[in-house]
Amino acid sequence: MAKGVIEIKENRCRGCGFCEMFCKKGCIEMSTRVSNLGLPLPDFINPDDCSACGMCAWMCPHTAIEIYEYVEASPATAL
Amino acid sequence: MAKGVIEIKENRCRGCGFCEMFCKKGCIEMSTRVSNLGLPLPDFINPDDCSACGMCAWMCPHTAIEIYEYVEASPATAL
Amino acid sequence: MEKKWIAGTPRLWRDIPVIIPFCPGCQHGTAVKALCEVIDELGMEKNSVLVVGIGCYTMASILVDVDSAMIAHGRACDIASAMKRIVGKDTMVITWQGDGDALAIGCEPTIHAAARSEKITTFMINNGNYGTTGGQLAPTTPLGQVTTTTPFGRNQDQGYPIQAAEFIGSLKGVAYTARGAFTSPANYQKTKKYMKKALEKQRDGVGYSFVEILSTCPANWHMSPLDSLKRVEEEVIPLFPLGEFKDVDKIE
Amino acid sequence: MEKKWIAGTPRLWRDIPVIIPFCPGCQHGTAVKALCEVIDELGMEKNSVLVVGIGCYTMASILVDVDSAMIAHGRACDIASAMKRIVGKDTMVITWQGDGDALAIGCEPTIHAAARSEKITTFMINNGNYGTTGGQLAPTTPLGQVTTTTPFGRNQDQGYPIQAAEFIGSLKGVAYTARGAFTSPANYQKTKKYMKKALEKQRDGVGYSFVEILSTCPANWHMSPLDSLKRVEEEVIPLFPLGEFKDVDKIE
Amino acid sequence: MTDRLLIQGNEAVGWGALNADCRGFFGYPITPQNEIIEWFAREFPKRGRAFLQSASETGSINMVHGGALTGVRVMTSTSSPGWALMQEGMSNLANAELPCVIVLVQRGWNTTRHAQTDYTSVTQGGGYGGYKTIVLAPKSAQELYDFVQLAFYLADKYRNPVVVLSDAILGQMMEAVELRNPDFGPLPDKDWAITGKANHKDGNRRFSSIGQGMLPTPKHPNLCAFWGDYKNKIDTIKKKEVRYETYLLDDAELVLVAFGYVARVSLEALLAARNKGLKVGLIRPITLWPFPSETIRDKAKKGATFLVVEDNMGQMIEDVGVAVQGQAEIHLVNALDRHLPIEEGAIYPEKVLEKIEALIK
Amino acid sequence: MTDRLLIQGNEAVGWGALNADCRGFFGYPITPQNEIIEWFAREFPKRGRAFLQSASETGSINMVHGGALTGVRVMTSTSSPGWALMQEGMSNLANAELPCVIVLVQRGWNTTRHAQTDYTSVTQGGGYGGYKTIVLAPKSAQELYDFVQLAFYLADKYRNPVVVLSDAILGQMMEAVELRNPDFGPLPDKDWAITGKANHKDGNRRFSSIGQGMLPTPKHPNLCAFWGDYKNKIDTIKKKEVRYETYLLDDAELVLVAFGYVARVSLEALLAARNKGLKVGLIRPITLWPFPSETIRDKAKKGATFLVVEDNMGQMIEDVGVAVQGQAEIHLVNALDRHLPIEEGAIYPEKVLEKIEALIK
Amino acid sequence: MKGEPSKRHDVIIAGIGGTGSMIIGQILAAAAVSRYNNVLWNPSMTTARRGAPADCTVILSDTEIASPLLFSADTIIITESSRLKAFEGRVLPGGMIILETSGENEEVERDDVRVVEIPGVETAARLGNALARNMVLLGAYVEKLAPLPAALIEEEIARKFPDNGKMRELNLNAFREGMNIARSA
Amino acid sequence: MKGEPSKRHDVIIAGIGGTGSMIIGQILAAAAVSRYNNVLWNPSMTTARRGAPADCTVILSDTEIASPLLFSADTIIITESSRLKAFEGRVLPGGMIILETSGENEEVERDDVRVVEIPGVETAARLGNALARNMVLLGAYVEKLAPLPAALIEEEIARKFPDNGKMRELNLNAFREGMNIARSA
Ligand SMILES: Cc1ncc(C[n+]2csc(CCOP(=O)(O)OP(=O)(O)O)c2C)c(N)n1
Ligand SMILES: Cc1ncc(C[n+]2csc(CCOP(=O)(O)OP(=O)(O)O)c2C)c(N)n1
Ligand code: SF4
Ligand code: SF4
Ligand code: SF4
Ligand code: SF4
Ligand code: SF4
Ligand code: SF4
Ligand SMILES: [Mg+2]
Ligand SMILES: [Mg+2]
Repeated sequence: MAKGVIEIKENRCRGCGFCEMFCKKGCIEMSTRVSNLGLPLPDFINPDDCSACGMCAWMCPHTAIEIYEYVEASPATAL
Repeated sequence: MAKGVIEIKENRCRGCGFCEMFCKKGCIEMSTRVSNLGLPLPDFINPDDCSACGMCAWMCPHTAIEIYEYVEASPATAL
Repeated sequence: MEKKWIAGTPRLWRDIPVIIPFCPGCQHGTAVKALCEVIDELGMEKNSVLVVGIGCYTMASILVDVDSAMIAHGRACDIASAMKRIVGKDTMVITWQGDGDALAIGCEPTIHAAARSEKITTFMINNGNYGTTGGQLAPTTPLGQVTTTTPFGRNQDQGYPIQAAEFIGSLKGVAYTARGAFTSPANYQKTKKYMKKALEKQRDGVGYSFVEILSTCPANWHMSPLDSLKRVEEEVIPLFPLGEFKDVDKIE
Repeated sequence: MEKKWIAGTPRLWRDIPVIIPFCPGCQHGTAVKALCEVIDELGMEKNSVLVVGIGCYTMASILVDVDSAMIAHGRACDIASAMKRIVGKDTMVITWQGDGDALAIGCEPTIHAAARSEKITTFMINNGNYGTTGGQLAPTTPLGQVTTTTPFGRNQDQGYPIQAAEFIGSLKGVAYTARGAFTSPANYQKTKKYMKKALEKQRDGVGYSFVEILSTCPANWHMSPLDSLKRVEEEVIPLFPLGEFKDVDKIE
Repeated sequence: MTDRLLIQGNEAVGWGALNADCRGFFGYPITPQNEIIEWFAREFPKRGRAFLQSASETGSINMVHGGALTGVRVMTSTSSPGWALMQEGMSNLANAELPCVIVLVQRGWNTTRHAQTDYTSVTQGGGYGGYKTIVLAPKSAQELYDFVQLAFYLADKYRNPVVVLSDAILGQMMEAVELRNPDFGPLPDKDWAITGKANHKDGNRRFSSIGQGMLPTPKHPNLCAFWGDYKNKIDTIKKKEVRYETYLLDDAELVLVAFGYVARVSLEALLAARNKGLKVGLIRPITLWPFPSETIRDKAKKGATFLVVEDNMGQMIEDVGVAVQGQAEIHLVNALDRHLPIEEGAIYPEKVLEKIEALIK
Repeated sequence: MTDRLLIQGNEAVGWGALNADCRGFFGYPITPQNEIIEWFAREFPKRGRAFLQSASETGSINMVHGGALTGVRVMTSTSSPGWALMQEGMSNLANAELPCVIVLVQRGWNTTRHAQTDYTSVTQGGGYGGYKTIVLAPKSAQELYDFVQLAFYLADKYRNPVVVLSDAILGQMMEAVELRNPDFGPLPDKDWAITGKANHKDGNRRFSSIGQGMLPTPKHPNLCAFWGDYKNKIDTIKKKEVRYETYLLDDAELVLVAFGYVARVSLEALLAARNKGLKVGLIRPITLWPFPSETIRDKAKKGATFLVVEDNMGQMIEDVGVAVQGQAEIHLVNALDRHLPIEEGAIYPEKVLEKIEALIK
Repeated sequence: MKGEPSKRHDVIIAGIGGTGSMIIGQILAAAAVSRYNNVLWNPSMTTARRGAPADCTVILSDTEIASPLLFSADTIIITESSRLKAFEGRVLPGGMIILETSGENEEVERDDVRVVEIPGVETAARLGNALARNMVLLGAYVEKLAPLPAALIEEEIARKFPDNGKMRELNLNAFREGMNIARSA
Repeated sequence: MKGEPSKRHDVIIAGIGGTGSMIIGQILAAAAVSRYNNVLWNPSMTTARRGAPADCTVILSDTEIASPLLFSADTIIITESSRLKAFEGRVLPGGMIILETSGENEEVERDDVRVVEIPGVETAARLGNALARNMVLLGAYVEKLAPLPAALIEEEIARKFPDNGKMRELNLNAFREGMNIARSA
């Protein structure tokens, strides 16, 4: 099961393809979709393999990726 | 006998004393005479020992010394 | 299950209303991101001042959530030196410059800040040309590279590139120099380590610190983003090796 | 017996109608004399151009019997670079500068001429201060030295002196650097040899050549001429060692 | 027939310089003049002429100094911040009486977009010592081509730097340019060049100095000799080198005064106004220094009103004020009259026409 | 009672700055202002204030930029060539609206001796973008002391650089100076200072820019907003900050106009002329920009003739020309009227008197 | 052809980001040099490097061209429909708007101008590459206004794109297809 | 003493090279600060560094001092006789020239001024060091013109030269000896 999930902010993405290149799990692929600026957009094609390792976000030059890890829901701190 | 002779141009001399210091033959001595600018003047006190080695002129920062070597008079090139 | 944020836009990266004009694959953004993270990780957000030169990276002056000034092309080290001497040791003064900015028109300010052992830090993004003005020869352009002012490739007639980290490191007043790159996640982390160390040298009052960061300029290299990255890896790093070149804890 | 001239005022030293304002024991005169001799011995009188910066040595621009220009403080290497590229390889272009002129305000021109491997030669007279303006801190002033802008002695707060011959020699475009002095007749001859070699590197089109010449400034050191000379010998040379630091016959 | 090329104003500078036998170009990148330095990088080395990229504009102007010392024609180009960095060098070149040409492609203070905000700095002479330079203000790519050549001629004639004042619009736009060959007449020998004694007829050394009058020379035995000579030169230029163009001045009740691209915007407005029967004329200074004060004063004495149009906050209007000597009303269309208040906003002919109509009612 | 010291004009600058709570001085050696930088080197470090010798005047002005960014009072001093090198920095400081003080100890073009050859450059604003600065022209060591303090006040008031224009004579001569404490009134907070978020009440970041209007800020959402504001500032200064001194103006038929040390030379001549019964007056501009045009114009309208006395080839005379608007005759005593044509030659009161007598006959 | 009375043509081309709209303006101007006494191309770019608005003005005229800056023109070519609103008001009454139809679906509100809608992106993509989209609009312009014989434009396109490169063919085709579409639009 | 009517004193000191003549001018001016409302010392040095002409002007006055530059003065002190010819014409009629007698033997040609000849070099050498030569001339000036009580000058000399140094004694002696000589000159 997926350890995490990424969010690609398409308004910031410039289609460089670094995320695809540096995801060792093959979770990201450049698509044929284009952004407002006419640049190719990546797709998160393989969510199940995502380890939330951070690499794609580290390498994205346009701060277009946010990465989240799935964690146990913390019980509401009642009191 | 003197191998050479030096000429001290007193209008250029600034009394630094480098000539005295660097003449290994002791031919030059700073005197009590002063130049127009009120600076001490060197004396060529020991002409006989001068070897025309050039040192005093090399070291004079004010181009105030000319050195001449005594050479055989060249016979007038008659023809 | 809940979602916990792991990585992405750094906390100190400001959400600004103007378009960030970095070209696709340009690593100026990566560098700014690293800077945000480093300042945050060192807890220096409130006592840092960013002095930003003129180049494509000038945007950094409004992107990073610390006090910041956009100043004359090339004079960041003059300005930072004066600031540091007034704000004192508890405020980190950082210059953010390009290779053209820091080494060409900025030659005198940079070298003299280094010689004077100013307690400031310079981060210099080296993309081997003047990106902003359309890709002209820079003091770092490798031999052979085509730029708009070396249209037939740089040859010896325009001299040789300056290796800033080594050259500046040779001055006694310098506490630290290093060269990093963003060609891989590992390098990204290593470069951040250099940047941190440089700031620590300033914090500890050791002397001038300088980190050169190799970066891409796909637009002016006329290459795709991926090819640019490959060029840095295969052509630039061999000429401008990564690593630390000076690292002292006390000068003298 | 006849008298044959052996040494003294060099042939290329012009007899000018104005007072030569070098202070007693100042070796600027010695340096100019050496220059006259070197140009003469190399037979370069008719094809040399002297570019003279602003300092006590500015007089050199009217003392030496070659074409010459008195130009802006610090910019000799910019000017010489352009001249050389126009007059071509058969004309020697020489800059005559001080430590303040060549390294402070002249930092960018000097370092970039060196990096660009300009086929020009710089002679820099290092007297550890700004003589002309009354003895202020220079980029070469040793730690501890009192100057009018370090009235309590230079301390680390103003950084560290730049060792020009070594620093500039580390740039790839440089063919030759050396440091000489005039503390003895032997050094006088050795310094002349360095100067000659530097000009030969230019003549042979190898690259930028640079000779630093240690000199006295009795007036601003507040010392007698003899004490000044002793100071160069005992205090300056240990910090600025004499010798050749770069000597290549072909770059690359 | 001469060639006709569609080229940018910035490129026209290069072709003009080539045709004027310029032998050296020294420059540093800056928008909006990069096409100039890039033109020289491309075209000069292959023709055996010197092109050198400096490390800063201070470097450029001093390289120009070096090139000028050798007696050949040399030049640089830059934009506003770079012009500011050249001020010491400009003063030195003027003092040393070295001819050269500087093309200043103005930008709007510190934006990269168009404006005419350096008018005062170029016409008054910044720097130090009170130097002056002829300032030529072209209005088209053709004139950029022509005026660069004229500038070289005037520089040589007076042994003084000459500035060609362009801007982002003139530099970036393309127009068809005829590569014609103007002949300005003969010039004196450059016997003063610093190139080594071997190159002088008399075999004697030459000396050039940025502090003329300090060290006595035959030409300038003392300081006042130099200052006096320099003043005479300036006075001669003021008398002889005023250049301007006029449109429909004779019957004009309202006279527009504008230079550079703005003169063309104003001309468009003038034509529209004339179509409406409004008696509008135009004086376009070609030399901004020396300024065509007399022409303006003459018209002022005849009772005309003036409308100065300039893409700055009002700089040339001061010179127009000096010219009219209080004898005419002067109004202004300035950079705030842009249709949009942003960088790329512009003063359109419509705006000028609006002001014209408000003034002649 | 306040202290009274016999000090050089250059030293008076230091004492004035100290009293104005200047916190940083950045400078580069150049004659004839070396005593200023040396004063700060001696007096500032021991008081915990910043003194830093730059590597050039370009460096100095940018260090001033850095110091000004922190919100404290900072300054530099230089002489003519150095002033020229500061032109880009001046423009940037004006654009970024950073207060600071520049003391310009003029020398004669490129000699080290006295003159007033930088008048036009300082009053018109060289550099780029059309910046302007208030220029204060002291006439004595006392006024150097006083005006440096006034300059800091005006700089803070308008967030704009202010120039104090001295020269080799004012700088080198010694006079008794009273170390008095002027009070100019309150000033706004420097809430814009760039010192780190920890130092701001609201904890928010501050941003300073040399390209105001390019990146939108609340104060200047676009370019014209900034340009308009800057123009308003300049107009306000023109209206409010004109300063001058007059002597015996009321009945004067001939009015001398002179500034700086030359105003004192002229005053001496005036007194001698009055002794001979000649009706001579004097207007001494204290602010060279803004220039006291109205006072001059008023007098022109009353039919007076003007004699401008300046130690250059004639620069202020242009401003007097603008002021009188063709309504009065203007004559000139200039640097060529030195008793000897050499560097240290000077315009003596006798020379001015001679011209006065030639004009009133 | 010189000497014959010739209409003056003013056109503004408004697009986004970089060179697309700039280049068709330059091609139009260059092709007209031999035909008109005066030809002018004037760009307007903001400082932002990529993806920002970029417009240019082309003027072809036998009489002297006064202002290089035009607020209003006979014809406006909108290569990015998002720019329509900024330029709609700048067409002279009786003038023409040539409008790229892909993208935002803004409508022309004025009724005193002719509107020619051209699916440039679609057409160019169909021909092989959307990059040639602006050439389609240029074709439409030349067809509708006829400032020049199409052959001159085709020569200029051939000059601009490398020999035997497929870009030359693509662009020529796009230009011709633009003319075709306009003929029936 | 302030408030009493007080004569204005103008003196030019003309010498050579460096600081000798400059320093006596400064001492005179400094000593006068407590005595006069206005005091001015103005140097004139050429660019040449050493051995070049160097003059200064001192003005002591209770009324405002207008020009800091004087062409002519009441008194001129010539510390190097080679400068006499350059300055002789600048003494006001009825004024005084105080003339160092060592060196070139130029004579004063004017007959409308008083001339006081002082062997400064000789005297100072006799007292121990020719360096104090100018102090002798200062003494002569103070004796002849009495612009100030000698005690004020002596205080200033003491301030200027280091405690217990022999330079202080030497200079004080030279100053006093100058007064002595002048009394009988
Ligand atoms: C005084 C001055 N000269 C020139 C420029 C134009 N200019 C702006 S950025 C730049 C070069 C930037 O190169 P670099 O620092 O390497 O930054 P990059 O854009 O490559 O990241 C130049 C020359 C300027 N703004 N100011
Ligand atoms: C632009 C400029 N700034 C400052 C000066 C003043 N200046 C003249 S010479 C000099 C320093 C000279 O020092 P250096 O080159 O070491 O020569 P030195 O006199 O010591 O031999 C300076 C600062 C100047 N002439 N021009
Ligand atoms: S977080 Fe890691 S695994 Fe997940 S998409 Fe990014 S690079 Fe791939
Ligand atoms: S790395 Fe970032 S900018 Fe590049 S394609 Fe991926 S999401 Fe887009
Ligand atoms: S030439 Fe030699 S021996 Fe003769 S005086 Fe000079 S140093 Fe002495
Ligand atoms: S070395 Fe020269 S200047 Fe020095 S004392 Fe000897 S002769 Fe005179
Ligand atoms: S031009 Fe180069 S450096 Fe500038 S934003 Fe584009 S890719 Fe980056
Ligand atoms: S001041 Fe120093 S460098 Fe200058 S001439 Fe005198 S001793 Fe030589
Ligand atoms: Mg770069
Ligand atoms: Mg020195």
